Amino acid sequence: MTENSKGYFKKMLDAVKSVFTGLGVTIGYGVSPGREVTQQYPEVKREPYDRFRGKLFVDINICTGCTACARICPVDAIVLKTVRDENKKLRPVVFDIDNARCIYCGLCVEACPVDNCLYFRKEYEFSSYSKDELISHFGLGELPQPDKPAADRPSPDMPAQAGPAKDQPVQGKTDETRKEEGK
Amino acid sequence: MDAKQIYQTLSEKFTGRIKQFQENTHPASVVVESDAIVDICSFLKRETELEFTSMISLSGVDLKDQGKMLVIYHLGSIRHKHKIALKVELDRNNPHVPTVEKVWPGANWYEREAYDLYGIVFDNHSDLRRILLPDDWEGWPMRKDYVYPKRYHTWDV
Amino acid sequence: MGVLEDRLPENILFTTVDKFLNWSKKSSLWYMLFATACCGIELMQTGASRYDLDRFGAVFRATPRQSDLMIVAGTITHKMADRVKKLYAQMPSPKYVIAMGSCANTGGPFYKDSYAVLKGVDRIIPVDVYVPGCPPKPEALIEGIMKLQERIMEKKTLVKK
Amino acid sequence: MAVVDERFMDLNMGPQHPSTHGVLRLLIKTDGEVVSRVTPYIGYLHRALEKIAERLTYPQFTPFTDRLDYLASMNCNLAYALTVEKLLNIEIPRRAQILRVIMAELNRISSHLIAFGSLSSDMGAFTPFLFGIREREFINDLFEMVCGARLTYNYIRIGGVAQDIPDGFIDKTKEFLDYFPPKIKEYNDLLSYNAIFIKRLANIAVISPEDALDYGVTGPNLRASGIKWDLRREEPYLMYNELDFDIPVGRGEMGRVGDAWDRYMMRIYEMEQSAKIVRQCIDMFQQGDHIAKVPKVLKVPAGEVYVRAENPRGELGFYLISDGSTKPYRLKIRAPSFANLSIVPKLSGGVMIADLVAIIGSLDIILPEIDR
Amino acid sequence: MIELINNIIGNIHSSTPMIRWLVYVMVIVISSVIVLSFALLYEGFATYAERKVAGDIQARIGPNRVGPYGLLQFVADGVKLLLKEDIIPFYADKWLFIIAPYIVFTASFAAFVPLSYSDHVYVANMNVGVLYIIAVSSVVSMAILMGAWGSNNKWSLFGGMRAVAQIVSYEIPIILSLLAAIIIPSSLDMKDIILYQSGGLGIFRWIIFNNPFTLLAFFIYFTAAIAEVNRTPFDIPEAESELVAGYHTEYTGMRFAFFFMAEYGDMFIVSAIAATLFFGGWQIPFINGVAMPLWLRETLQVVVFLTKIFVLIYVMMWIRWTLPRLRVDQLMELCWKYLTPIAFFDLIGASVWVLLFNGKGVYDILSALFVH
Repeated sequence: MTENSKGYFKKMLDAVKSVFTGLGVTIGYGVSPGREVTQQYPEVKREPYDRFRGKLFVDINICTGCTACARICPVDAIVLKTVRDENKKLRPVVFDIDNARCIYCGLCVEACPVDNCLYFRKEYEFSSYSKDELISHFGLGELPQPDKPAADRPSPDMPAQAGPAKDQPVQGKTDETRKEEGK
Repeated sequence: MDAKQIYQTLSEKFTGRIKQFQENTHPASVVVESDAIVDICSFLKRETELEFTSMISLSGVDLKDQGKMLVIYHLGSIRHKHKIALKVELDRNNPHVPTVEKVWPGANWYEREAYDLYGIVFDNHSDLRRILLPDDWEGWPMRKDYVYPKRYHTWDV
Repeated sequence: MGVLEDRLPENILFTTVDKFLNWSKKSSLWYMLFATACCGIELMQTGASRYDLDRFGAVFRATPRQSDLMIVAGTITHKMADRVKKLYAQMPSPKYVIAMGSCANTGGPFYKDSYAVLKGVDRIIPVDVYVPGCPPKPEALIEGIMKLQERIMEKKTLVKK
Repeated sequence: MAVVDERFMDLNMGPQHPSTHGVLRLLIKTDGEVVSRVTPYIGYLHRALEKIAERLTYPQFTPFTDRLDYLASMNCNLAYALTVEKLLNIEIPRRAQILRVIMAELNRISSHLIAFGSLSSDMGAFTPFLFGIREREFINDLFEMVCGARLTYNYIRIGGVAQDIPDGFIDKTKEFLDYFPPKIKEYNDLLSYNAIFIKRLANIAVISPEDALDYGVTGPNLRASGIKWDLRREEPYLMYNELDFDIPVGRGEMGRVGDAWDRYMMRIYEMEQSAKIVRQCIDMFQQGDHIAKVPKVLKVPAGEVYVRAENPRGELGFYLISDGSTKPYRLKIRAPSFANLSIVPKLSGGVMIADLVAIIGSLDIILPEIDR
Repeated sequence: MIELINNIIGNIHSSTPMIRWLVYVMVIVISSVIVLSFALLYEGFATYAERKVAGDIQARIGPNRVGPYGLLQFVADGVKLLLKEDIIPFYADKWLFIIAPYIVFTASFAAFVPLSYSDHVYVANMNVGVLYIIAVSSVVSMAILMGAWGSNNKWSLFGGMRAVAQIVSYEIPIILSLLAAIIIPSSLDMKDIILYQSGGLGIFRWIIFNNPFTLLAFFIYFTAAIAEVNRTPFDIPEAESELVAGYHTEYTGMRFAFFFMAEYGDMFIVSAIAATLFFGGWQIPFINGVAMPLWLRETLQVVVFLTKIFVLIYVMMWIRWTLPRLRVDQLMELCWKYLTPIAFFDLIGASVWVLLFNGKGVYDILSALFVH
């Protein structure tokens, strides 16, 4: 038998052997479904760890209105407006957190000088049909000076533009562009 | 070889074309004439004592206040484990510098990036197009005086 | 279904048929394998063993032609935006979009200082559900998909609107 | 008018394609199945991170480094922190250093797991991909425990780490270290030494050491070409010089040195080594501060530095010019994948379309880092 | 079926032509409906089974929300696909694009006809059954190419070209290895082949155990058959990571479903051929069915036959979720350099065996020896 033909059969044997090794690994999982790792989400919810950075909350009653959080926020997700009340204390009248823009980095929580004033909750399931619902309003809203209405605050979101209508049939022409792409 | 020796070797070889030696940067940098950059780079790569096998990085810098643009080449040697930065000063209004693509092929993309973001033109470059931004983008965004555009195609920026 | 759509009066039979049709739509949300940035990894992990989107009948398809759901997972830049529009146009209706993560919702981290990022994917295509998070936990994405399923169940296909 | 060469077909791969690992676009000239030229188009994820850096303060930019290479956020955090600390010239507490090494190495494992998985799914085997993610979930849990996020950690800060580790973290890490090595054997049985897999990758897209250096290829891809270059050894930062670990180098086990299989295997070997490093670090633990004293308003002294660190994908460097204010004057990010990708046109003359997928997968690029 | 009618209404050959034709048409319609509904039901459950098997192997669950245990998943998928918008790309070749899926489905469905499910349950008993199936299922490659060309999409075209090359090539080892089995009963009639394998405890006279060459022939056949139905590791025509979705990239809704169902139909067919030719068809192992009432025996036979098929299908799924895929040239190499020559020598060996031992199998020879 020549060297070449030996290689021919050896290669074949090796290939078959390695294929069966691989099949051995998978059949181990195939026959014992107990090794599955799936957590059935809506029924089984894993409690997030204590430090989990979920939704941001403010205890507005102890907020001193120092605006440290709004200043450190790298994305301007916190809109904070303060006014001085009769005791010359700063009161946060508007405290909006845009959860759709927040990047959950935790810089604001660290910057907040008051304990447990600004904090993350373990809440993470708050998807919504509209972006406006994702803005949480915490502001006291009691405006000592009525000449500054709440609507005055800079709207963080521009109104969503009307995209193409839903369920619009896509036939014909739309594929021209696809063709150019060569895809 | 440490940076000082590299600088001395260079200034002996390229008399008059080396402008300055900055020791306080990390790694130490040598400011050179923009015309000489290709010669210096191929010297640095070929010379067995130096052997800067790879270009680590190439960055553009906009020094708006001084009316200058910088191109900084970070070079490193695997064999000798030393690093150095070469700096080239360019006119901010008309930044031109020869390409070092022939020395290190990897420089190709870095130069395209510097062109894309700063508008620095690399002469004799084989394929100087925008790389990160779309081809129809206007302006050089990393310049300090860049004004953000208001609209792109059919939507607001 | 083009002939019958939105034409039939509302009665028990047609409403039941409608419910059945909606049930089939919601139970088989094939999502497009479309991921741009960080959220794409979480999208993959949602489809992987621990969270297993396949439980809901949601599998990924590589081609937009066979997908029902586009999960915009990640940052959309201006350079990419045209492609997203095209991909959306290539999907056959009924089609749904989930904006996953802050970037797709509003531009997120790049809202303020970036010149290159599209500030919210809803500027170019209609979005059904916004999932907040940066990136959202896989559980949050599944919750978003379930919310979309609720919405699909409310829709009327045959019955007059 | 452009002349069309009729022998070749232009094929556009991406930006939405299952195996471009994100939004990479490759313009391919093919003659049937054989590729004659590949032109990568990048920038579909260009988010202007360098520009953002100039407009934010130093601590504010840390979360953005998470989004550089999101598979190895810890390592990116680390490299950025090291850069700023170099200018600040501050001493990092010992405990913080150990914590940083643990996090960086755990993240290296989780990043390589994705590299392993995505290459396997590119090669058509989907199961190893899910196995890889299954182990990654374990590490994600560890990270969530320590910093509250699964992917974008923002944990390693200028001066140290954000928080000290919680109770139970060490035990859980030890549990992981016991759990993980048998899984590597499983990967090898299932994939690494599979004949089809070897046939697909061995002798494909061989990067010679000279080419690798010319193009600035770093990380496991460089080591696969036979060059023993690891910044953890060559320019030890943190406390890597005290740790005992091997640097695997491509040996051409299944073909030539520097082929795709070698590049793939480097990652499997490195996962073993990283696990070893984490184990050592846990033994070295000592009490102390987790962060050095850093002023709240951080003014960085004027100067220029280029600092680099060994990321899972190669050398991540930050070139920082400070003018003494609270914001960087210029922050250039030298991304490893950027250089690693630039060698693709060189590698892919005369390969087949299926090989192209193998090349992209074995280089283990990540787009956000390339586009920045 | 005709025999069954004969039994019920007497010999129809003696009735008037009018009635005869009516009966024929009726028979054709009824049997088509029965076979079609069986095929659809099977295909639905096969997709469900595929996802469940994948789930098991990948340590997850698979569909379990839609209906009890997710059993209604395929109903939902089917109805949804019916409801989807039907897109015909603007530049497509409309007629080819539209009819291709129907041809694929018809071809795979037509192959269900000559199968013999039990002693008396079959649609048509053809004396060239095996040949017919091979002939009919070759149409698939043509139809795939039609669809791929008609889509006017480069990825589809690649997929179509690959599919044709692959299916046409692999037909050769398939036929050669089947011949090695067929020369033993020397008949192409499914029923004859199965009846030949009766006796020997219902297991030892299976053709696979007839002689070493048939054993080898089975493995060659099975490997080639996996390639014939385009499944991993030979799924290059629809390689997701290379060609997006291969030849059905442009297909939506129901048209895509036809392609999809045809794939599962083909799996059934190749497994049925293997079960018939190598594993004794509906022969019940270890039980002597002669004493049973007719209905029980028939039911048992159908169950046994389907079980054999499903075991083979499970093996195909198991292989799919384990192995990476081959490259297109390696696929051809496997066919022309390994499978075809080996199958050829195997056929010669089997023929020599038949000549030497007068068609007796190992079991016959051994039992003859021991009886003496």
